[in-house]
Amino acid sequence: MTTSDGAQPMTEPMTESMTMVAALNAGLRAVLEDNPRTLLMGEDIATLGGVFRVTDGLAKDFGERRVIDTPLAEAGIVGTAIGLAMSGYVPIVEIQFDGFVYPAFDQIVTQLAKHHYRSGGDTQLPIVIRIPFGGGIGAVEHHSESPEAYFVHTPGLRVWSPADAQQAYTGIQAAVACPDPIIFLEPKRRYWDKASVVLARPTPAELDQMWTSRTLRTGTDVTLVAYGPMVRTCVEAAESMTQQGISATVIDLRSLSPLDLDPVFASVRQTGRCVMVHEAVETVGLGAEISARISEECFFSLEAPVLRVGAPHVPYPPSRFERHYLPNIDRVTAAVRQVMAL
Amino acid sequence: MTTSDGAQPMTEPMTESMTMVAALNAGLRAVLEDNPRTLLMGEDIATLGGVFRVTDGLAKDFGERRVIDTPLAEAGIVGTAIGLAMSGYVPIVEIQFDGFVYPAFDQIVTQLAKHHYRSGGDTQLPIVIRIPFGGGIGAVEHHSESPEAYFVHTPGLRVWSPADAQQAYTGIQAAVACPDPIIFLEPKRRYWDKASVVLARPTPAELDQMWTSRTLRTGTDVTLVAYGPMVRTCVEAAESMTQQGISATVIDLRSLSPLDLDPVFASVRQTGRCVMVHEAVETVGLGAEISARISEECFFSLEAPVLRVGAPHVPYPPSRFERHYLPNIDRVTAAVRQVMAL
Amino acid sequence: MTDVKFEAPLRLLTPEGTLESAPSIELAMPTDVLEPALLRSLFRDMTLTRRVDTEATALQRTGELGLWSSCLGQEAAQIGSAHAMAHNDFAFPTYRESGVAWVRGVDPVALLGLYRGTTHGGWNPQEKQFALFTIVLGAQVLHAVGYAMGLQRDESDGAVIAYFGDGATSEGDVHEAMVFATVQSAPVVFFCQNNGWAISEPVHRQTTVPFTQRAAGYGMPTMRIDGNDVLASLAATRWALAHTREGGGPVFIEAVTYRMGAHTTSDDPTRYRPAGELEYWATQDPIQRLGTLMRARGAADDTWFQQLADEADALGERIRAGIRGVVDPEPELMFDHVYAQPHLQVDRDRQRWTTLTTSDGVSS
Amino acid sequence: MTDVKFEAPLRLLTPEGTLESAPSIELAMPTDVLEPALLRSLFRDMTLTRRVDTEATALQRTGELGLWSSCLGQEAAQIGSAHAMAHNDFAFPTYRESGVAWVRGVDPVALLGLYRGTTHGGWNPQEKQFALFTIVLGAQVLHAVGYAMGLQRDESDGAVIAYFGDGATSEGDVHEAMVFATVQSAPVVFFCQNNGWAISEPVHRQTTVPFTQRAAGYGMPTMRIDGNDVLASLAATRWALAHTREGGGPVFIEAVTYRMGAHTTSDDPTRYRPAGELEYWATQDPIQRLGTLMRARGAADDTWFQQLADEADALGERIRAGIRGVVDPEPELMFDHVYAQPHLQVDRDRQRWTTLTTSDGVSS
Ligand SMILES: Cc1ncc(C[n+]2csc(CCOP(=O)(O)OP(=O)(O)O)c2C)c(N)n1
Ligand SMILES: Cc1ncc(C[n+]2csc(CCOP(=O)(O)OP(=O)(O)O)c2C)c(N)n1
Ligand SMILES: [Mg+2]
Ligand SMILES: [Mg+2]
Repeated sequence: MTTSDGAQPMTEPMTESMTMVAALNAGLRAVLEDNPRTLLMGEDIATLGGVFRVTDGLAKDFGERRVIDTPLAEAGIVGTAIGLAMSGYVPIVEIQFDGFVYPAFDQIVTQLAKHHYRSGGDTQLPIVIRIPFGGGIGAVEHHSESPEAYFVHTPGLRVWSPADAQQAYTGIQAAVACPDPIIFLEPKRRYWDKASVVLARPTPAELDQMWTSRTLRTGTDVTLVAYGPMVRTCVEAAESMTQQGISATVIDLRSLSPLDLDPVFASVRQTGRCVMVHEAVETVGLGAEISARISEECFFSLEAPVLRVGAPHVPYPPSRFERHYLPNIDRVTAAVRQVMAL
Repeated sequence: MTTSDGAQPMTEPMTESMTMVAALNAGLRAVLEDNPRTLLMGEDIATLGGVFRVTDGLAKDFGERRVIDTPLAEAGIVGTAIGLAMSGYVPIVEIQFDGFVYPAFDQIVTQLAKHHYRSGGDTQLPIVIRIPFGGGIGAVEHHSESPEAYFVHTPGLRVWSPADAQQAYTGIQAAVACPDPIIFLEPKRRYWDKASVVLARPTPAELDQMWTSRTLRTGTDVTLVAYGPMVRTCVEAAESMTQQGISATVIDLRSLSPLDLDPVFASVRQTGRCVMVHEAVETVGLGAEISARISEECFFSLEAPVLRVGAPHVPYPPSRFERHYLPNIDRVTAAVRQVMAL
Repeated sequence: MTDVKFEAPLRLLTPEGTLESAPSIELAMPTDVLEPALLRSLFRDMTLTRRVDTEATALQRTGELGLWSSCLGQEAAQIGSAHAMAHNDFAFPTYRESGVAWVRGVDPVALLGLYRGTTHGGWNPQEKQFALFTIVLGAQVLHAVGYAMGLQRDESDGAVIAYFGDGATSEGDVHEAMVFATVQSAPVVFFCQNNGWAISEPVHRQTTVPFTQRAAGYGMPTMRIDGNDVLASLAATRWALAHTREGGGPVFIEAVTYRMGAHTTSDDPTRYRPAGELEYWATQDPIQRLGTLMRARGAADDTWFQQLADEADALGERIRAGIRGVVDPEPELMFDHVYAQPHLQVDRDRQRWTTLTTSDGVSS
Repeated sequence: MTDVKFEAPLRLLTPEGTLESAPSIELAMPTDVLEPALLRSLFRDMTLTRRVDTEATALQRTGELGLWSSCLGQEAAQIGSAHAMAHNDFAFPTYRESGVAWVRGVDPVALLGLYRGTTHGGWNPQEKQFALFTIVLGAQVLHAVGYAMGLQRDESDGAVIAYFGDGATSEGDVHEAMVFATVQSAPVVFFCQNNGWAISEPVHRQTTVPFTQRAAGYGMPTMRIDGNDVLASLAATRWALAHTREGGGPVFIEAVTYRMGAHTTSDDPTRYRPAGELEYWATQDPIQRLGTLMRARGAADDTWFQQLADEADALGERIRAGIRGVVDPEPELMFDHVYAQPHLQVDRDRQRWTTLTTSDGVSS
């Protein structure tokens, strides 16, 4: 995977076109190689390599002591990962799908999130919880959810989401390097998107960088803010809007906790308009937080209210409805038109 | 409890000064009397009458088949309540403290919240989950939390919180009458506040009314929005601010899902300023939603950004810190001054 | 970690299609079970369940369904246990109980709605006395116990069956269900189909001892049966339902069977299934062994088997036509039934959605 | 629902303070256990644990503590098991293991910080090989198993003890912990103090059979001991730790004991405790019976007992002074340690808070 071009000089980083799945696999392989205390745990991750094959081949190469097929018990997975972390390991946990993280919610919210605080800094729990999340792949129920608001609302957790293969490769390594517990949300509808990935080990500075938001495109009329699966949607919307003479900035938050909002504020101070896009339900979602913060920080620069494009106050519907339920380019464009009209 | 004044004529509703605990007890007694399908379930609720004595005496009067001391298993309590509801019962569940609802989170979020939707309306789950919530009583950890944002973000759940004894008495009956699942959050720091309570059975119209927000005080300068434990704080803040020449409206949301925001919008359109107060962590809390909605609906009426007064991005700290952690009159007043200065 | 040691499970009908000469005393042969009409009924339901399965798998291949989770190989466990149920008993399935669904009278086309993506449900649970399929592992087991507690309070003579897999036994919910059921002495039968696998994880990832041992730890009677023996499944479940109905408290049955197909149509079992396993279990087929018995006992003749084959073909045709005839539901229906009573956020979002989809340029 | 039937638990030391004439073969008397030094050490730790308890209860009454959860009556279970631990073993307590904390060297004044409300912790878990108190029932049992999996991977000879109560056994986490421990063959001892009550709920609200039966269902060795017999507690835990350390997988011990006090200082047990129960258990006191044995065997004389009484008084004095000397932490410390690395939301909120508290008119 990391050796497609053996001829390249060592100083030149290897670049390869790969899917997000392959990039995550490469990133996990890197941390397993670099840190003998890292472990992978989850359902079907060892022999099968995960239902999405993100951990394909890792059990074979690193052994079943480090890549563990666990019993089917999510509280058990997170709870034992906490114990493993207390004993000095760095567990990287897979929850098979977004909709199955809730049995582990107590361990995540009352134990994992609080332990560093409770111990006055004595005990770090450097655990990464990987969760394929979001919809758009025609799955049955419980396989398309966006639970990020629950975690971002919870002090003590960090939350992170990659938008493309390169972000995934570097981001998973940044997550593992961080001593805090992290919910790592992988946008499953982007799993098979290919991108060119620089496969060099990230430098400490590059790892730090992953905790900031990044501006993908700079425009003058409106600021689009997104993360994970909706980043591509926003970039495409922004591109299509140029034909309508609308010039949009697109910001990928990457880190959902902490939220690095200064670049957003800076942009909104220039554009005066903002649309926040996510798949999750709007009510008390991240869009609400972004909107509130922008009001608080940029009130006098705003030409229009921050608009949110998210899911309605409805459970994730059967898959034949999902294209009506999820934000898409048209809905983003409509919201932009709406703020532009004000 | 309901018979302190036997001399009153039947047509005159009985009024009694009582604590919120006593009012809840009276409300539960009323629904147990009126509807033989109602059941109470929870830890220590029967023999002991609950750790806060909310269910005191009910097991004795209604029997252990209807007032059930369950095993110590919160997922089990909610999960079996779902089954009981499917078989035609109306379970009223007690979760002993806010911090212990998380083991039941999966049953609440993936099962209870979704079942009516999944069944296309065939199956109603009229379950009330009572949770003493919030801080301010000097308790040990996990006993002072404000988890409402998790539930309000979840379509399919209703969320409700009383601010005083009368609200508690009528509200619990409204919750039980409603065919939807309800998270009923009881502000434990107000449990022992006394108020005069009209003990008549509420009329259908009065029950419906409980799903709206109520305006406790009308002012011209600023709109204070709160619910549950912070309603009293806001009323007191508003009263004290009159001495500084500030005239505040105070709105008690009561229902957190649905949010009845029209009265809030109407008020903000007049005052131009709003402060939202809750004990919960601010990040992606209800204040964010209220702020975003006010921006969306009242943008051109706003003189200042909506400010939020909530908990910092910190787990609930040891109790010696709580008076610094929780919103109080001073912090509300400071936020009002801040919006007034703009 | 070693393989779980399997003692021989209880059985009445051997893989060769003969009656067990000395069935263990725990599992007595019900008197009516060798009635030709009952044997035919069991055979018919297993055969048609398998046909539903075959059709659904094919419909997934052609893109008519998004997914299918086959019960191929598990027909005896499902049909036998479902036949033991009285009309007012209630069953709580996972996502794999298409055989039980069939016996409960759920129309296969309705059943496939979940897998087509047109519905999360598909039938009225109260009407069929059969809960909706549940995907979150173990969650329905608690509902089953709660339902049984309801029956208890109604002084009904109904009882409940909770279906779940070997993998699901590890979930906390299943434990809590057993705690509640034993403490409340609820009329519920825990029916665990141990089909050898939880996706790619073999049983020894969940336990080092038979599941019956674990269940016995809660203080309830348990039976470990040959899950490919429809007579054992029927007899054991009958015994269990009678026991629990009469106030004996919960009973646990482990039906040792095998998932002959992939976990779902998304799965590739060749990545984990050891060589020879499928071949071994092919010799244990539940339908074939019952057919052999029926022929030997003259319970059915060639004509009857041919009629059944024709019936299966007709069912296949009906399912294909039914599924192809399903039109996608109107998009705005997604806003219905979030709550039983109006909810302002749903109303507002529906309103915004309608405005958007009817305004220019925005495809819904 | 009937009371759980208690078979006689294993014991070495009778309530009368004599040695059991024929201790069951499962529980062999350790060779060194009757060494006077060891007996004195056990007696001392139980006595001082009780003193901590008395002081804490008194401090709560005077308002110095917000709450206290006493282990009165459970000293033998805690001190015996804690004495069985090697230095590099690790224990995971609930909120009631003040006896274990004492043996692990946690300073009582530090321990009381949690109950005073100055800290959620109070000691460095790594240093004491003793995790923080855990209030969420059952949560720590999974941590214990995970820690044991870590020791396993380190090829360490350490082992782990997970403490939990009778009530907590119903929580899904405890089940999942047993599943993980048996499947992974983790070096962990499950030590359940069955003290008869979970707040107001008697044991029969959690089970209809002994907890050892439930644990045996997972396929691990179990022992049911007299939890008021410190020698039994020590011997059983030693056996269990040795067994698990040598790769034998998890072991379950149920220590049958009694909560002589209220659940916590907020509780009023007179609302639910049946008449006579407390009186019966008063005859089972763990400290008294060991004292009788020691005097009978000449393991300690009056002078020694007097010295210990003085030591206890001194400890009491030290605790009272210590607690009264505790000053409330600086308010801004509440922002520390939410994360190990800087976090923008915490920084911003700290900043806002500081601005507010230093601006006019706003008391922090
Ligand atoms: C709580 C939860 N975790 C994970 C999953 C993903 N998942 C679906 S089926 C399955 C395997 C279940 O195995 P088993 O219980 O043996 O049932 P079988 O599929 O073999 O019938 C898994 C892990 C889930 N549906 N729910
Ligand atoms: C998950 C959870 N639910 C409820 C509680 C409230 N609670 C605290 S202690 C307790 C009783 C525990 O009983 P047991 O496990 O027997 O331990 P004991 O207190 O008797 O030592 C309860 C219900 C809690 N702490 N955690
Ligand atoms: Mg299986
Ligand atoms: Mg107890």
